[in-house]
Amino acid sequence: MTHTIQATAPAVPGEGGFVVRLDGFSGPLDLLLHLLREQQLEIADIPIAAIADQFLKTIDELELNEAADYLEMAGRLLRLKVQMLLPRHGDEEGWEDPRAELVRRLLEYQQVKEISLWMEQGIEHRAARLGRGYLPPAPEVPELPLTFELLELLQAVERVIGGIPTPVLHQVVPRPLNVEAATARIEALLRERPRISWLDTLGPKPTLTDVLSTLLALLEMARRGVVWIVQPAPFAPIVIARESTEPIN
Amino acid sequence: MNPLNQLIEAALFSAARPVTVEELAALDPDASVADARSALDQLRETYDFNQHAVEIVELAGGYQILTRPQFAAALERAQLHIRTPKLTAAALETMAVIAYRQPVGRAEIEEIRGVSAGGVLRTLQERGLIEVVGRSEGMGRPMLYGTTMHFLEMLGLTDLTDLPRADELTIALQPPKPLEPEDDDAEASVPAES
Amino acid sequence: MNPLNQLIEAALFSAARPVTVEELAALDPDASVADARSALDQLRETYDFNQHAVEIVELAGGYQILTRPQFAAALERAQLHIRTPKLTAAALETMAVIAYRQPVGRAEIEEIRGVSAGGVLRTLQERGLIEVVGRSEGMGRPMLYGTTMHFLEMLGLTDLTDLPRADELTIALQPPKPLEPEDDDAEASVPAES
Repeated sequence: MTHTIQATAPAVPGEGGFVVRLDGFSGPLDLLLHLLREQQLEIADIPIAAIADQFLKTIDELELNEAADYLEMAGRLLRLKVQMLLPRHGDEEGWEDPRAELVRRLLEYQQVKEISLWMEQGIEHRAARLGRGYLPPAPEVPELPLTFELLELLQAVERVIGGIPTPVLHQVVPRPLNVEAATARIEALLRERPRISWLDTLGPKPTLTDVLSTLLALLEMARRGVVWIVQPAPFAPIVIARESTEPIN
Repeated sequence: MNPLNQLIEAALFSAARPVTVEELAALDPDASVADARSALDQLRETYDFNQHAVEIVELAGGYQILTRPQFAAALERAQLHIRTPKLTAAALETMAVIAYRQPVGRAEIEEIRGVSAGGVLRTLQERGLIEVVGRSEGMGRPMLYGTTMHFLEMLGLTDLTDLPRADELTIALQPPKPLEPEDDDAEASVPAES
Repeated sequence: MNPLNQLIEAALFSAARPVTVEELAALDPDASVADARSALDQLRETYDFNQHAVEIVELAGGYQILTRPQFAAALERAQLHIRTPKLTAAALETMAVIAYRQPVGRAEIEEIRGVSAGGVLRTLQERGLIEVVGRSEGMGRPMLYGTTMHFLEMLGLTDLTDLPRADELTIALQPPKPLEPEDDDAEASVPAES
């Protein structure tokens, strides 16, 4: 399966945005596998830091950072990235690789993809044979009563209820990530002071999306070379500094 | 059988409708309409000579393979015993919505189930399980559906109050937001597919 | 052809779906399942010997008359048949999970695929490829899904054992292998789900 990422003409001219068709990826795990394959990286030994950055960059480029599923994965990767940076306290034996769960899921998902490919081929193969195309109309016998039982009706009610939350959830989540606002906030803070702490950037009572937005904004600003992100010592508070200032160490 | 006969047999068998002799000739770029016609004759002879249970019939300006009429009775009997028609999952769900929310319009049913309901509504109406019970006051005055006596009979109920009292079901079946028939059409959004 | 062969040919023709040998035997009160089986064999031979464009295929636990694959390209060009829309990658993956884990609930499917599954499940259900096969004992008693006969039919399988076994896949992962960071002698268990 090829992953084509196509940018089409802007839906709203003048907005500066562009609409991205993402029919190539069927979810965050698919995107992650794609990134790994593209760089011929081993699933069992994922360079989390690099992959996390690429994942964030890609979902940002593709404007996927509004899709809850991708957002959740982004959060997971960032958490892993931090965990991998933590010192291992000497003994290797008690160390549990924080990536293990992700690796397991990726391998499992890769298997699902393999099966689905096998199925797709099976369907294609089977489709080379056609059944009888013309279905004779129901014979002129008294129409058979359609049968159903109360239990079936009740099961149908439950299926209907089960189906309801999804569309509602999809409809009410408005633009959860706001990287632009976070960037603006950090820039404003840095105009006042040359150095700020990570907590400063978050503002009062940050929500999970605030944290993620800020993190994405910081990573992007660091990538552009606008800010420095420094941790002077292990476990010391992370310091964010203007690009013009000298790094602390 | 020669290749053209085979091709024509395959096409007649798999076609959803009668096929014209021109369409049959077009299957093979080297075949003329006359070729197709003679292939049809050969096929017809083969079916007759080998006493197949099917024959080639000219119908609505085209040709079709049909089972011979003498098997109709046996096949009808067999159908009785092969399967009793069951309502599809989609039909059951639509009926569930109507049973608990009647009188209810198509837009509301579609909103709750997230898929279009036209075909299913027609089937249920044809089968006498639902009927139009009125019209909404909203724009376009859409039809409102309710269940029929036949529906109750089939479930062995005396009236609708015999339906399991499922307050939670009735409440859960409330559409996500208060539904005004007016803005239905404007907002009729298909849920995002993941 | 003898009368039973004819009857069976007529039934296979008109059913347009796989028919079990038991259903075929029931067509004639005097016929046994063995009789039906031998009639099927004779029909199959007739189709092969006379080089008909159709053949009898064993499928989804029954038998169906289908065109031979060599006519696929010509029939595709002619567009006389009704084509079913292709399944999306999301639908195929969901079906793969259900095929191997059935009976399986929505939560597990979503956990494995990493995306929500509501819309896809509904599509697969409407296309008759999956169905609700029961309910879990867990909280909220969620519905459990399994594959249908039509699923086998569409994939050209006789039954579910025709699916590749996990150890035949290039990535064998049943049960999931624990990840060993450095030393392999320790019998590390699968890390708990977060």
